[in-house]
Amino acid sequence: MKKLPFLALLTLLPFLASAAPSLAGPVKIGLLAPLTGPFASEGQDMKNLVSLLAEELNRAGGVNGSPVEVVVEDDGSAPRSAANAANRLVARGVPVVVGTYGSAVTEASQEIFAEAGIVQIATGSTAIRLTAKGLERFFRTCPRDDEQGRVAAETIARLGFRNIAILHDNSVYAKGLAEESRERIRRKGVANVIFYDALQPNERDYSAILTKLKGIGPEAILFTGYYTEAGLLLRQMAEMRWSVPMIGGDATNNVGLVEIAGKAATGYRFISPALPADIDTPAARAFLAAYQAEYKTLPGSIWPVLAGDAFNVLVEAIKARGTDPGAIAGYLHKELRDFEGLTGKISFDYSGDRVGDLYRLYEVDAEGRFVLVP
Amino acid sequence: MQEFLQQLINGLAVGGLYALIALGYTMVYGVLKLINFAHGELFALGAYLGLTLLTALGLAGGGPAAVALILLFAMGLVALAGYLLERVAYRPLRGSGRLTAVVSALGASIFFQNAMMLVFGAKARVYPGGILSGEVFTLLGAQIPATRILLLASSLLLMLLLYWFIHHTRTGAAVRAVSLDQGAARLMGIDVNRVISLVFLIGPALGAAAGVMAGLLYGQIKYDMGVLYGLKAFTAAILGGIGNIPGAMAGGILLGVIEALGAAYISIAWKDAIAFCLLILILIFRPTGLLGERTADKV
Amino acid sequence: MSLLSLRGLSKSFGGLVAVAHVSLELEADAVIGLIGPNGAGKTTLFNLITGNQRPDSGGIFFDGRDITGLPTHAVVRLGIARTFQNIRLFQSMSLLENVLAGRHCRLRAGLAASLLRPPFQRREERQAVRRARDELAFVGLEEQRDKPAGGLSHGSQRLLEIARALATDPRFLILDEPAGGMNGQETAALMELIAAIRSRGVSVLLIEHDMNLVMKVCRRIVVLEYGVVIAQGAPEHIKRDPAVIEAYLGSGE
Amino acid sequence: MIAARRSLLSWSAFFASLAALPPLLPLLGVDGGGAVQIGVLNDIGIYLILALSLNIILGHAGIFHMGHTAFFAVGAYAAAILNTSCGWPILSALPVAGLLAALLAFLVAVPVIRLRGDYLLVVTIGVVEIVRICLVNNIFGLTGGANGIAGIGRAVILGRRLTTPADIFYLIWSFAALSVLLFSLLENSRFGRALNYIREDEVAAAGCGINTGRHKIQAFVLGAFWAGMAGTLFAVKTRLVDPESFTFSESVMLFAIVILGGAGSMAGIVLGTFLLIGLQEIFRDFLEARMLVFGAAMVAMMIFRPQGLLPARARRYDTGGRTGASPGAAGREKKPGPPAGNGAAGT
Repeated sequence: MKKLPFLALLTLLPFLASAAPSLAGPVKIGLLAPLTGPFASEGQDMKNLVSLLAEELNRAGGVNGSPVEVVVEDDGSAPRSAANAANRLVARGVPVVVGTYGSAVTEASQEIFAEAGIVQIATGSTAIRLTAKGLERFFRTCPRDDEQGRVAAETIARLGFRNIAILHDNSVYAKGLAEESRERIRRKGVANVIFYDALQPNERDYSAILTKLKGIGPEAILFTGYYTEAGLLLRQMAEMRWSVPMIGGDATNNVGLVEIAGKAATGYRFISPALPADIDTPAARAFLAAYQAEYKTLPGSIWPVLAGDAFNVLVEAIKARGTDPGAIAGYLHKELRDFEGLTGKISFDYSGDRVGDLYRLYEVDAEGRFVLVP
Repeated sequence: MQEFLQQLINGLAVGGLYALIALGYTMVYGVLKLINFAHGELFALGAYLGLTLLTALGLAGGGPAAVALILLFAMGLVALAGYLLERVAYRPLRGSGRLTAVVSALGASIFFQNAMMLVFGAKARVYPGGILSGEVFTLLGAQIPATRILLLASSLLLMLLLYWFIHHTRTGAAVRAVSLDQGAARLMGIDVNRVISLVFLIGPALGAAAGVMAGLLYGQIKYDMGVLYGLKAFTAAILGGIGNIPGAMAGGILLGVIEALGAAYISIAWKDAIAFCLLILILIFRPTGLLGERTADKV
Repeated sequence: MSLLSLRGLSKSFGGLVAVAHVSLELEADAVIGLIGPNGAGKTTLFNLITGNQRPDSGGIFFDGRDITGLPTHAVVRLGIARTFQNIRLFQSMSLLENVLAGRHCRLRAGLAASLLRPPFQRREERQAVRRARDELAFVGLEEQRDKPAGGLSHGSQRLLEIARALATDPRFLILDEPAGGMNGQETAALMELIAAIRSRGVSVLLIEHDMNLVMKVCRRIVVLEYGVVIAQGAPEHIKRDPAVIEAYLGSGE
Repeated sequence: MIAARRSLLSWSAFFASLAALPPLLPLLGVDGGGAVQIGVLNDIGIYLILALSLNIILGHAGIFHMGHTAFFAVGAYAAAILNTSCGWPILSALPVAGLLAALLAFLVAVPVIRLRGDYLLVVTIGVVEIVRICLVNNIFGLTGGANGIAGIGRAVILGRRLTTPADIFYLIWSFAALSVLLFSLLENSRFGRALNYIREDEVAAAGCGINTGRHKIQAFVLGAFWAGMAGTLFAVKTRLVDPESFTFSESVMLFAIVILGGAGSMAGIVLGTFLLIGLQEIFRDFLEARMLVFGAAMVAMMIFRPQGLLPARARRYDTGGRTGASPGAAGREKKPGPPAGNGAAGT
């Protein structure tokens, strides 16, 4: 028992030691990303992509004469670890932060950054309420769920389906999108939602669900979850010899979908912000080539690219206004207009949401390529 | 009726997979009275090793020989991993309390999972398509893909082999003796350590077979896939009566069927909750699982 | 009136009849022996009395009260304590704590009293510890009170079980093979101890294979074979009973 | 008594040195005024309270319970709902959150408590999963589904709003200190002993007149009650509750803390919590390999300290004066009278 206080302090020592004092020098840009946990693949791509951008920038002389240092912290794909990671970024003295992916995870970090006066640009958190809190220094490069829901409803109207099934996976993102879409579809009288339920992500056998759906007989399925489940659904539909059009959200924008579903992916449609390949700027094309050269593969999805864009606009703002967070936020709100990003033109509105019509409809062709539907 | 039949078959196929994994839990439990929480990870490892050989040898063309080869390869290597796991993480803890070993197993599970993430990447990996036949049979109006039949048949075959081995060979009798009473088995001249090592070869090998089959059938594998399957299979083993080999088979199949029917007739989102509620109800009325456990608490 | 009476008790496991229609009257202030060949149903009969198992039919009455099917802890509270054939001590706990376990059912402090520690709780704890120590002294283990029970010799473990049972303030004590694993010297001491227990006003029912012990300490002996009482009476009477000699003594000794 | 006083002293020293940290850290020149360290300590504090409450169930009564997060979740959600929907001050939800968790525990425990070890383990795992699925599926329209419940109000104590991590730190660690005090009283009592007897040998415990079923249910319900209150503190700290915070893996972590620290040993559990939660933070420098190292460390710790880091120590009793040696059965001259009370010390 006597040893107890001593032991506890001993366990505390490493925390104290790890917090080295900050020195003036490089411009620090924080990156909060899920390096471990369920979203690890997105987070690791985010880290790779942002590091590469920083490297290229430093090779070209950095920003305002100083090199850029990316300070990475792992949010562990969970709110609790994200709060601690956010505290660490604050302690490491970053004026601006890129990230993070999951909405609930971002939410856990929001207040900490806000209290420290840090500018945060989320990259994959589409939940509406994040920008509804009136936080002056919070932005995001990804669109909101309601925007995507609107586009989903319009797409279904355009394609002329009357009876549709909506399937989500109970995650914050997928459920939010499913609810938004159902609301819009109902309100506009676009179609009848004859089925609405959630599958369990991470399972591999969805035959029970598909059998049930087949019995109900929708004209199309709107799946709002992630690409792995979408790929499995397509593959197993083909195995059952059941072909019904399936439409997905932007979380299915991942080459992994075609790898999983193979030929069964042909004809699958999804809505998503424009792909880097469809952004016809030399900078975007050059960067993707560099990425391919460095990591032997393209980014798995659109989300790491959105993290890259967050990094780019922050650098742009620092070039213009220095590293004062207040000045950066002001610049992003009022002065940054139609910045040429990797995902198209970027501007932010008064609440920090990205402005502009970002969503496009894509279709998978017979070769497994994602083709823009005009 | 047709839909019911279809769902039954869906459930049987999933249940076959659960049963195969559950055997690993139940056999280890039999000899060590330990829930090997790292078993789910060994299942995932099997899936990855199968894919590794498949791509390394360029066997994507398929054929039964290729399938058999990767199956044996993955089973062999994972058996080795299981053996090492027991030597490193469990054997030093023999005799120091069951809960101690459980925590070691939980640590091993975290270790394996993250090792796979580092080695094979955090992204889902994909088995190339076209290895198995894409045929679909029709039975009483229900559509049954050939792959499901293959899955069910091969898991049944492996289970029967195991059953035969346990009940009709000398080594199998030794495994049974150690499960029943370790002390007595030792007195009878059985090398208990050897039996335990053997169980840690067989159980993980079956798990690896399940992993390869899951990879071939579903195409997509991920480093953390063992968590969910492990939990389900462990539940199935308990449902059937842990330590009881036919119990694990019955429990696995039953769990698969309950899930499929729950999803079909009650709710998809609630199906796991339904399965767990049923499990709790069954345990209230049969406190040692459906087929019972083979131990007695003498007063 | 007898202290404990069993009326037509039966219990079977699967197809095996362990106890068949046993009726017995066990009087107060006596040491009674229960003997019989292995598998005669002696321990099952004990388990039925102490509520470890439920009888299929029949009734158990203690001091005129029907205790059939009562849970073990309630039976103990009423004044029947027991020891176990395969010793069941709290191995890693000290001797003193083992005996304190027996005091449990005579103490009143609940959750609230444990947290608030009112005077009555402190007093009863103090008294319980003292009593436990005295019971250890009674069986001759007081010196080792702070050692873990698992470290004791087999014979001492049996004595500790007796001390623990005595701490519950029993009126009726059931000993399942108390001399099992004891040497001659220990057995002799045990015989004295049983007499002393009797003189504390506690009735004793014991199963024992050591015929010497049984014949010496028991006032009355009951013989069980295949779950049926085949004889009962004073030791001299049992020794001469032809059925007993046939079934038990004749075959073994 | 002396031992008890010494342990009281060590605990006071421990909590006092912790209490000095928030003002001390900025003086030591720690970056950001020690917000990182305080944040981690707040997590550790909540885990400690949970682990101490699980210790009653798992460590003392030996009930294989791997579903403690279920009760934690019920407490956290109850507090969040009472605060956001009914406008209760968050801290006044504390007892209600505890009671609701206790009620759930009671309903679960009554039918299943007699199940043996591993069967109970899977039932408790099932309960966590069922609770999580209920939360995700927005049961009764109360839990907000996968989004959870945001916008929980700040806690107010005596007119002071708790806004900084240091404020929360004092709240959580005061509660942790209270938990240590109450649970140590409980451990060293008739109730605590009874749980240990049950853990060691249930049949023998019943044979000593202990109502094993009732005690196990009491332990289960009490542990759940405390976990429910810890849930409220969690809601105060994060001001957002969502299903992802209450997964099975959190239960696993708590289970590991209790066993690894030393079942039934509060000092061990404090150390275990600091290590298991703290290590995850320290290993951050390994980035992707963080959890790999953590898993290996868990296995290694069990191998090197199979009885736990600081195993529980035997209780000490004040047995008064010593009676004379009593070889054989000779001690029985000092015959204790049958009922309690008159077995006065001999000397």
